[in-house]
Amino acid sequence: MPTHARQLLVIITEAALEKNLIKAARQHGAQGYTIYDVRGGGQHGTREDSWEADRSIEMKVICTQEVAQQLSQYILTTYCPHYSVSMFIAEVSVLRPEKY
Amino acid sequence: MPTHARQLLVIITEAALEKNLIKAARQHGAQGYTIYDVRGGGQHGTREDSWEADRSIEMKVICTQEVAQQLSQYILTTYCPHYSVSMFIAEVSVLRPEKY
Amino acid sequence: MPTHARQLLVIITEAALEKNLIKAARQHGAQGYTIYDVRGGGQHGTREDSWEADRSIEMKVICTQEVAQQLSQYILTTYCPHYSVSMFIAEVSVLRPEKY
Amino acid sequence: MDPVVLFFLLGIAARLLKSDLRLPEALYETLSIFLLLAIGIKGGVELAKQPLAALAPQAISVILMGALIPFLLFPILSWLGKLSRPDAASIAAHYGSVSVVTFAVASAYLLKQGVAVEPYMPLFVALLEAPGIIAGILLARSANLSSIRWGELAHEVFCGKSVLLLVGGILIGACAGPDGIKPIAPLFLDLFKGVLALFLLEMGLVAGGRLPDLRQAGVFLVAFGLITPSLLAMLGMGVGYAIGLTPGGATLLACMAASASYIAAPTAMRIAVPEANPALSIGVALGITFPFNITVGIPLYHRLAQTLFN
Amino acid sequence: MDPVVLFFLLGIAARLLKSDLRLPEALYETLSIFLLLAIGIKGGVELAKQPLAALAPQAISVILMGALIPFLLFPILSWLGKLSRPDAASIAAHYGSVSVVTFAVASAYLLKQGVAVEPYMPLFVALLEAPGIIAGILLARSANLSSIRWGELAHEVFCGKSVLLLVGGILIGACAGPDGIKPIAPLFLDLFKGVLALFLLEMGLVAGGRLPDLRQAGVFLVAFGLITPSLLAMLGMGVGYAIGLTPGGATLLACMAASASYIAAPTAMRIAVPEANPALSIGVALGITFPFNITVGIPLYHRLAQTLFN
Amino acid sequence: MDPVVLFFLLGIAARLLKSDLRLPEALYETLSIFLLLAIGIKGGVELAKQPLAALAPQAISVILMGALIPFLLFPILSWLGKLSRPDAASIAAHYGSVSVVTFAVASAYLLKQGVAVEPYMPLFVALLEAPGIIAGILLARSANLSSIRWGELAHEVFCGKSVLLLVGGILIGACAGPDGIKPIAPLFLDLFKGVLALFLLEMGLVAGGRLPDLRQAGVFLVAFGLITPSLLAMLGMGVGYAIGLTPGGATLLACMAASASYIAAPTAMRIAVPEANPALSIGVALGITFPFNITVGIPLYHRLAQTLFN
Ligand SMILES: Nc1ncnc2c1ncn2[C@@H]1O[C@H](COP(=O)(O)O)[C@@H](O)[C@H]1O
Ligand SMILES: Nc1ncnc2c1ncn2[C@@H]1O[C@H](COP(=O)(O)O)[C@@H](O)[C@H]1O
Ligand SMILES: Nc1ncnc2c1ncn2[C@@H]1O[C@H](COP(=O)(O)O)[C@@H](O)[C@H]1O
Ligand code: NA
Ligand code: NA
Ligand code: NA
Repeated sequence: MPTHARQLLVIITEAALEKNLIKAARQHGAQGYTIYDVRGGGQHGTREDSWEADRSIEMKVICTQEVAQQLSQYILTTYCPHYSVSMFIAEVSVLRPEKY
Repeated sequence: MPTHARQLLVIITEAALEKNLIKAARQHGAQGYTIYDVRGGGQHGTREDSWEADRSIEMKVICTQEVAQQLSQYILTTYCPHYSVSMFIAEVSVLRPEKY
Repeated sequence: MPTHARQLLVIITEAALEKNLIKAARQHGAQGYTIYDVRGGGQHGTREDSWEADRSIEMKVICTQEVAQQLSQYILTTYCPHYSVSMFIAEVSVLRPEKY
Repeated sequence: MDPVVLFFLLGIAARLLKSDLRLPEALYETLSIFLLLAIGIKGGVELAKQPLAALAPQAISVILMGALIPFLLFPILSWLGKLSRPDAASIAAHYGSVSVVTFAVASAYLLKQGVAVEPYMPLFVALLEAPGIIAGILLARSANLSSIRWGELAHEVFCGKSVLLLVGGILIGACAGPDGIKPIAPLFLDLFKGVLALFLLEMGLVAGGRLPDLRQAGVFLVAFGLITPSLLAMLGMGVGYAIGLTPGGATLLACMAASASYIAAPTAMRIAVPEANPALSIGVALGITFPFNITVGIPLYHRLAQTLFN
Repeated sequence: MDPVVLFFLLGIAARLLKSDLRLPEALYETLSIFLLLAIGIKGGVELAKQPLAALAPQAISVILMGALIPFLLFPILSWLGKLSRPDAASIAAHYGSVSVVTFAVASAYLLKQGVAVEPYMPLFVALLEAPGIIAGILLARSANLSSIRWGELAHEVFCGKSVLLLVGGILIGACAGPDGIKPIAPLFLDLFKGVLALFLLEMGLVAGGRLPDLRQAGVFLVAFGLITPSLLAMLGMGVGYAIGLTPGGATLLACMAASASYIAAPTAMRIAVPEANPALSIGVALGITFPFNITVGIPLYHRLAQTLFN
Repeated sequence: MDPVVLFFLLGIAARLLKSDLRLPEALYETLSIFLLLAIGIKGGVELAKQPLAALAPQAISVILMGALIPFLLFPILSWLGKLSRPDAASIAAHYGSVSVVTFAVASAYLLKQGVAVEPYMPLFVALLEAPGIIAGILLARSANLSSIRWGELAHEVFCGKSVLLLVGGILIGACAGPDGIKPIAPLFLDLFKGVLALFLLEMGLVAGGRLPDLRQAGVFLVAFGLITPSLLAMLGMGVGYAIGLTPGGATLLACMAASASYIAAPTAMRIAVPEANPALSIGVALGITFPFNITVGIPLYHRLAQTLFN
């Protein structure tokens, strides 16, 4: 079965941004997303509390390279200056190219 | 230290399939699996509720290319027609090849 | 926008090691980490209970190849002999190289 | 209006207002474990006083009723509703099984009205969980009965969370008896109604989120979800009358018949009949029938019982 | 000392001792949902007995007070404290809004002291959530008011979890009335103080974790966090006196004015004013003002009221 | 049989039936936080009335007993059981420490039997958490004592969740006193037994999941898990007698001695003695000794006390 190259964009950030990121992903052409709650630490200190202002999420978007590039660029300029954000992109392959 | 190439198969799907997927993974030769609860959205709408019929899981299997291919193929034909399923494969490297 | 190659080190292990792993990551030069709770199974049986001694975590570290190599090596020799540990490394790209 | 129903409406309102209110998944699970155990315990305490053998004929009638309902609804759904076999069978299975929360709201309603009920009704809830689901699977797979894995299915249904907690609660209540239960009564009995209220808040959130599914469902299913409960209630009341229940007991059995499962059935059908579209069955069961029953249905069936039994 | 305050101190101690004690996130969320609903219900039950129209002038005064506070604090923060516009506005917004838990601790304190309060005070909590936040956003964006998305903001504030649960609780309480509420009272009323204690344990853990932030905040902010509450309390008490509250009611309003929000405000400001550093506003609100209020402030404001009103 | 034990059996049954029943992790954590706090508070309230200094000799005896137990069990485990040094030391440490839930079940049992106990027994639970663990680590590392990081170890044990919540609860209870505790009593005291029941349901699920581990453990360990508790109970009862406890208090101390820790010890040993196989220690502690104690042991030790003290 042939596989198709796609990119996996992963965004780790403050839980407060969840709604905005979903909207941004859809607007930039992503056909889906997956989110879960994480804890962690980085430049802005540790974020490990159960309290709302201290929650982090990780968001995964499988998409074409184009969407990944534009979406990550948008997040970089819109959210990275003021929010705790970690982002990376990995090369992945999928079986149903029309879905992503 | 030499590293060894393996594949990481990631399956995002309905929580109802958890038991079946674990069984399928074992039957296709996977030596382990990791699961956690996620929320998300895609072609079949958003799945974000705490209610049982609306839960999603993400399952990771580190395995040889062969196992990844057969397992993903099996899931594609068995579950993708009727369930919300997202799948992708990434190339990873491991230190203990006998474990995966 | 240029992207920069980094490595993503993923460690799946017993929850009891969380504090130690965070410390080890920092000591080996990682600038951040992300953790969440998982369940799973492998050589040492299934780890699926809500009970403290049976919890597992997954830890992600985005870092340079050097850090990934040294940290994974350290974990391999320090923790793998006596603890349930799964580890793999993936190639990823990031936008802000100074952060990782 | 009963405050627990107000919690349900608050949940629906929160969804329609697109509020960010969410109950944590762990709370949802905790509340449902609590309710199942508490319902079982309450019934078990009373059961200890009953000669169990005397219940056998009633129990069998109730089981048969649960198994019959899907066979009655399936033709309506597939001929009148033009639904595919899997969809018709899956929806029929939901109505054959029972909604534990509808039962709880109905019990609370009757208690408030001062209507006596047979103390062993929770046993019937446990008995009604499975037969409707099994009947629905038979209907969906009737072309190919040999493909059903009976062992797995039986295990899933009888060792599933709901039946296990209900039956476990009944056994604990029966073994401990009224005195033995006293030390745990402040949690399992006194808090029952409040926990039910919180659970209904969550059900309101879920049901509110299901309303868009109804567009997929179409006019037929909406009408089906509004009309069927009353017809099933009459069936339940008839069975209750026939097996000699009190008016209160018959009303409760009517509510069980009229209700559609949203815990055991969706999970079981998703695995057993994957071709069925869950948005249809869950949309109509949770978006229409559940709200109908807890707001309009329960008082209606109660009035019906008063008329019929006098 | 009230045991609920001891739970708070235990939480702080656990953090300072670097204990691994953590309350699960789902418990934190559950407790906060419970408290908001219970406060609303308690107020709603009493509200049913009031002629609502008579409250309108009081309600408007309270809303204006909430909107005024940020405008009073902003110049102090930006001129005296030399804070950037976003930071000053964000901190001001936190103090303009209200801390539900401070209100709950104050109510419990007055109850224990045998001081009567107006039964509709929870309504004022709901009213005070939003105005301070909106005023703070206006201050932060005053250079560019057209950039504020009013629709989104209004939705976020009025359909946010806190306002929705408070108002929902009030409506449920008012509809159900004292008798209707009885079956759910064992959960929502009897357990209230215990749940508040558990929540304060969690608040102690969070506040203890915020103490390092205070190093970032500097001397000015620490002093601000210690002095401001008493000044705002006097404002609140004056308003309470002016609108004709009893001494108890005025004390409660003083506590609301003196308290800084740590649920609604941080979330809203994070989205609306991203340039503001949340470590500053949360550090001072939770690390200084909250502990000050629940240990020293509440009794102090109460004594003040006794002096003023006699 | 006490209903809380029935909940435990329900949990075991659910596991053996391979039911999908799971308690959410957050519920497990919440229940255990609740139990530790509540046990502490109950003890603390009574402690306020005691001259504390008078307890010192008793307290020291109890600590010594906890530290002694691993030294007694280690030779049996390593010589008779042919277990490796880390495994023998780790298992010994589990029995040196204490199971809070066994204590709670025993307290409830004695309460039901109308047997009076010293009100400060929860203090002994807190005291017994650590010494056995430290002794076990000493045994495991005796070849290389300098490798033990005492600072870290002390911090882990004394600031760990269990000790912190027990001691915190005791302090809160002692500061607040019987009157101060009243408003939080409906949560922390009235619900105690019900929460204990739920927790035992979870313990049953966990213990049931540990039964396969026993195959790894072998016949020796199963016998060890069945016989040791009674021997340790006699030791505990002797100490209780020697330090002048009432028969009830001595029974409780016997239960503590006979019980094996499954919260503090597994976590501490996993870090301090990684070479030990946790399946062995947890399998025998939770799969054998815990069920033995709560079903057979507690009544047995109670009868023993009646014989001894008369
Ligand atoms: N090097 C890293 N590896 C993995 N996760 C990271 C890393 N750096 C930051 N993160 C995650 O991203 C969040 C925000 O990062 P920061 O903005 O650097 O504080 C942290 O709380 C972590 O969860
Ligand atoms: N493009 C995507 N990227 C990440 N996750 C996705 C994507 N598409 C779907 N998913 C996840 O897979 C689940 C099922 O997808 P679907 O079948 O498309 O509804 C969704 O609920 C998401 O959690
Ligand atoms: N092949 C695998 N793929 C994904 N996760 C694995 C795999 N093997 C082990 N794991 C995870 O790592 C944990 C420890 O593995 P083990 O030491 O093999 O028991 C398991 O509980 C799983 O969560
Ligand atoms: Na039904
Ligand atoms: Na305020
Ligand atoms: Na012991």
